[in-house]
Amino acid sequence: MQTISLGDAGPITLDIARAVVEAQDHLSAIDAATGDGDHGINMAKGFRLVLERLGDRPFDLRQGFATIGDTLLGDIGGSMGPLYGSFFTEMSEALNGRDTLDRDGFLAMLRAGEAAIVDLGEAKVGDKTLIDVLTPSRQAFERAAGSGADFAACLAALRGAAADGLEATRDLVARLGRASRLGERSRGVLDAGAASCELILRTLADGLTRHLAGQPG
Amino acid sequence: MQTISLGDAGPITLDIARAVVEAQDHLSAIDAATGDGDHGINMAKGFRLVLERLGDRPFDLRQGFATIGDTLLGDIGGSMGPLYGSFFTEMSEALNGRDTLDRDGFLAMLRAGEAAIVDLGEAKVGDKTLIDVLTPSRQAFERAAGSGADFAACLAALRGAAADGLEATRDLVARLGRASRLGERSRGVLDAGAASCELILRTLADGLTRHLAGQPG
Amino acid sequence: MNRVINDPNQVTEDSLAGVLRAHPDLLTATDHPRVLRCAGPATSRVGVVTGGGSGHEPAFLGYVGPGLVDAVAVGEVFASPTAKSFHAAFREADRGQGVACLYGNYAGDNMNVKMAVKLAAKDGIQVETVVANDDVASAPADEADRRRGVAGEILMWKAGGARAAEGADLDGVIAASRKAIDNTRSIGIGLSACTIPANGKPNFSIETGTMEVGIGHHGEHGIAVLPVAPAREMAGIMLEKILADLPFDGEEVAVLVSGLGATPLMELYLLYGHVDEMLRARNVTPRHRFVGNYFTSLEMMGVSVTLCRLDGELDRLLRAPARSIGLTVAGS
Amino acid sequence: MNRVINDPNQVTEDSLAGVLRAHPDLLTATDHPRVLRCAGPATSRVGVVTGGGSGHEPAFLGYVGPGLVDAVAVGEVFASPTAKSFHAAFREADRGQGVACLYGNYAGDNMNVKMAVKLAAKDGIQVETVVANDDVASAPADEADRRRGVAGEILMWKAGGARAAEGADLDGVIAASRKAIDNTRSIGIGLSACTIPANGKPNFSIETGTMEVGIGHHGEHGIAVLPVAPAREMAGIMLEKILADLPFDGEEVAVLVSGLGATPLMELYLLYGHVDEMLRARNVTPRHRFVGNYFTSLEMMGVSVTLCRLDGELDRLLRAPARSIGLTVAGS
Ligand SMILES: Nc1ncnc2c1ncn2[C@@H]1O[C@H](COP(=O)(O)OP(=O)(O)O)[C@@H](O)[C@H]1O
Ligand SMILES: Nc1ncnc2c1ncn2[C@@H]1O[C@H](COP(=O)(O)OP(=O)(O)O)[C@@H](O)[C@H]1O
Ligand SMILES: [Mg+2]
Ligand SMILES: [Mg+2]
Ligand SMILES: [Mg+2]
Ligand SMILES: [Mg+2]
Repeated sequence: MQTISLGDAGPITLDIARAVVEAQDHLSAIDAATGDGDHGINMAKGFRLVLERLGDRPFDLRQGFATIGDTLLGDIGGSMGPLYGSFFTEMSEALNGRDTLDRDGFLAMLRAGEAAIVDLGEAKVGDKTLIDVLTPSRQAFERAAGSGADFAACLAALRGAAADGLEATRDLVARLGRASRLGERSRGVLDAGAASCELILRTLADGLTRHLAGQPG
Repeated sequence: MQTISLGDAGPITLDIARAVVEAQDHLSAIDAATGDGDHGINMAKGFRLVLERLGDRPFDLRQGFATIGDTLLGDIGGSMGPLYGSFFTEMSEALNGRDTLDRDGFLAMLRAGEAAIVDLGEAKVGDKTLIDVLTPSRQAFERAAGSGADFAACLAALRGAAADGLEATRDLVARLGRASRLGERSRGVLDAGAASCELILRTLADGLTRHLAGQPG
Repeated sequence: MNRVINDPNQVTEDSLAGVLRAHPDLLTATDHPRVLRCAGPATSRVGVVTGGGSGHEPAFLGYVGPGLVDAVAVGEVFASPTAKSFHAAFREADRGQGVACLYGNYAGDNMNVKMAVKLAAKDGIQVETVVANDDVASAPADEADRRRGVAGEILMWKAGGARAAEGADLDGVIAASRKAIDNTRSIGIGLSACTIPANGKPNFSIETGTMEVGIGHHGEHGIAVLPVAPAREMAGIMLEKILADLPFDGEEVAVLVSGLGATPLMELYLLYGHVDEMLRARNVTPRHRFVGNYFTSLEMMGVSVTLCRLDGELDRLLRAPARSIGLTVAGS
Repeated sequence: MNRVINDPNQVTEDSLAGVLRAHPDLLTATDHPRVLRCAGPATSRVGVVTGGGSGHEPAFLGYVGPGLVDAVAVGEVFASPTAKSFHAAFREADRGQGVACLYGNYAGDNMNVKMAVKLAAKDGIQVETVVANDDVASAPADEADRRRGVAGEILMWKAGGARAAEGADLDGVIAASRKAIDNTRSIGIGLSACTIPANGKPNFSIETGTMEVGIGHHGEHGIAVLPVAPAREMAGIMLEKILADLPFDGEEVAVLVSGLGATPLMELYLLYGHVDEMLRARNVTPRHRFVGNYFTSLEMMGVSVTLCRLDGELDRLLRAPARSIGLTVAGS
């Protein structure tokens, strides 16, 4: 059974935060096409604070996710604060009492995060939101796990589904959030939240995969 | 002695009003260079009302000037209402009790109008205002009369001095009104009020001259 | 865009600092830097809370004061306050009798309030919510729960705040607030775009010579882009849309004409004149009249019209004394 | 420029019609279409009159009301009212005890008031005038009689109106008004131009990235065109200019920060924060604080700062109750 120590995985939190901060302009540009062009600003602001708060003290993945959740809930308003905030908070809580992460633990964690977002935002697949990345990614991981694939293979399946899900938002008409006011005009461009979600899942999967392959960092 | 019946001269009021209305854009353009670009608007508004009010009833020059004075004082704010308003009001009052206008009567009338403007506005020659047309015009008329010229010749002298006075405002630096805030920047362009004053005096002189020559209208 | 700011990312903080210095008699800082509460002693009654993004001043913090809102959660420019700041506002406003959270229907606000209500429940604070959806242009009548809250929120706060001041219990305050907003409809016309300081350029545009009918308070698209019409026609277009949604025949109303920021006050009054005239022609009497910059969108040009159908209770609640930056009612 | 108007030459009339419909409790029409008077019964005391061009709303008509101005003469946009309308306003305000005409130092206003005072004298109405010249940027101190009147006029009206309400005679009202304006200094910074509706295009310009320090209320040139500075520096520049003209050390002041029209309220508060902080650092205490769009220039962006050095009398007069569109003081 492939497992990763939560302590070893802690720095993946930093990878995620840095990736989001670096993608600021990219994410805002996507949001500008159908929304108000601030998705990168909102996300980068939150994750920059995360980097500050995590500082140099050691932390495990559970603590790292808790810090992201707390920071987003406490300092980032709008929709992203509560959505990604409860996503990370619930994922962190799913890790409570554990020292390591394995395939099934990861799936349980991801389900908890997804449930929090669905519960709060009530988005469905096809609404052209981050759910169009998150749900198919979780499903792909689940399917792979169901057919007996190991943790690394499941993560690869998740990565692929995330990329496909993001690309698929291009053909969707937004039904939720700011972009929904555009109706048909929202078709033809990616969804900003889907893009940040793909980035977060990819960075997480890459980090864990590296650890599984024994080459962290 | 050259005299004109005030009744015959009445329609000159309309000439003046029409001339000002037609010059609207020209006057505003001059004001735009150093002021706020509304001199034509202010003047045309007043004289358009004058045209409405004079209507088709017969009136003599005294009544015509009284209507201009009343209209400007009653309906045109800013500086032009009181300045030109009292100019015409005082000129009208100077005609009280008369049926005809001759050279000396005209001079007395013009002096009364000029005094009203100076009293109110306190402008001096050289301040780059309409006084730079009005005062030299009155002085030229006065000089001509002093040297024995007839009414028509005095009016010609007035016309010439008005044109020269206007042209001379180009080299002046404004010391009063809106344009004075510009300081040196106000040099090099005409003064708007001087332009309207020249137009009014010229139209008046032309009308009276035609009457003296026996060809009114 | 020339602005009176320092760091564009700090405008909310910097502005709050000024508000607190200007109105110590009205507003007090709290432990949460993004939560202000009504100055003065807290009497035992239901608390009233609101919150929303900055850039709509005097909304939202300008409606905190006696007879109005007790505590406000302040978001970044055009962004919902955080769940934690709504939660902190609930704690500030609660005096053991529960809290009425009266806010506007935007995705972010809905989510943050929802989470904050859960957090407050853990503290034993009972929070009931009313979400304003007065903007008729933001969704059809059969999807009214998708409609945005706009300037009508002010009347909801006034009604709820007055009812709380009267000593009603939480259900009573919620009922009055809901009645106010259920009887209120608004619509806006946008005449120019606006720029979020941190963005530096507008994220929507309105061409000179055109107007966006039904524009939202953040530049959300409206229902039609038309050539700019005379004010008389603007009034007609807006009233038609409102009255089709909630007929007002033979009744008394409150009318609120708000500028979106940069439209001069003389134009707001000019529009009000037409609205008043048209209402009276339909036998509707404007009993309460508000004209000014009550709910803005930074330096957007444009105007919104809000109508609230009155009954005896709403009339009484709007008439009740209140004091705040945005609205002062002397009482009679 | 997208506007909420009908005929651009009729904006003043059309707007007045709306004002009268919106505030029947506050303002009443008179026989003169450009003169409004305070609604309600006239008590026997000194009358207070002001007047000025439109486009500065809520100035001037927005300061008519109990405890403030009794009658106002309304001019075209950015143009002095006529002599006849000032005269009519004097007649409306006179109750046999004389009239204090409190207005701003502009050529047109000076002339029209002068003529109106003569006309009133023929009716046996005694009018005394105070002409506000609070704008420090509009002329050097040794030519203070050339300085324009700007937002400081509001404090002059408040002091004069309160003194009249106290029952002072004409000399007393004039003395209080003069004391108010003599102790008041203002300065503005312009950040964008504005357009008179009837003109259709601005008659001055302010480049993006630059600010005009000392701009007048009609776009009159200021004392310097500088790159736009952070708000903190703007506050410093303005205070320095004001304090150099009338030192305020160790005293109490009224501070009025007014937007010029299109600058968002959150920025006005932001600036106020710096002004307040800088004054306190110099041991000057802001006792009365006003932040908002009190005296505007259509849709100009920018801000003005006004300081009034207080003594016991001015403090009392500013504190006295008053009600109007632009300023309501509840009294204490
Ligand atoms: N109810 C929802 N559930 C899930 N995701 C949502 C929901 N509403 C909006 N989103 C996501 O939020 C993204 C926009 O985020 P952002 O631009 O930061 O916030 P805002 O829309 O408030 O400006 C959208 O691209 C979409 O993916
Ligand atoms: N005190 C004064 N005496 C005489 N003429 C004056 C005075 N002040 C201004 N003017 C004249 O007024 C003219 C400007 O008039 P106008 O543009 O209609 O008014 P405003 O300056 O109020 O916009 C100037 O060009 C000048 O000739
Ligand atoms: Mg966005
Ligand atoms: Mg946003
Ligand atoms: Mg002018
Ligand atoms: Mg002019």
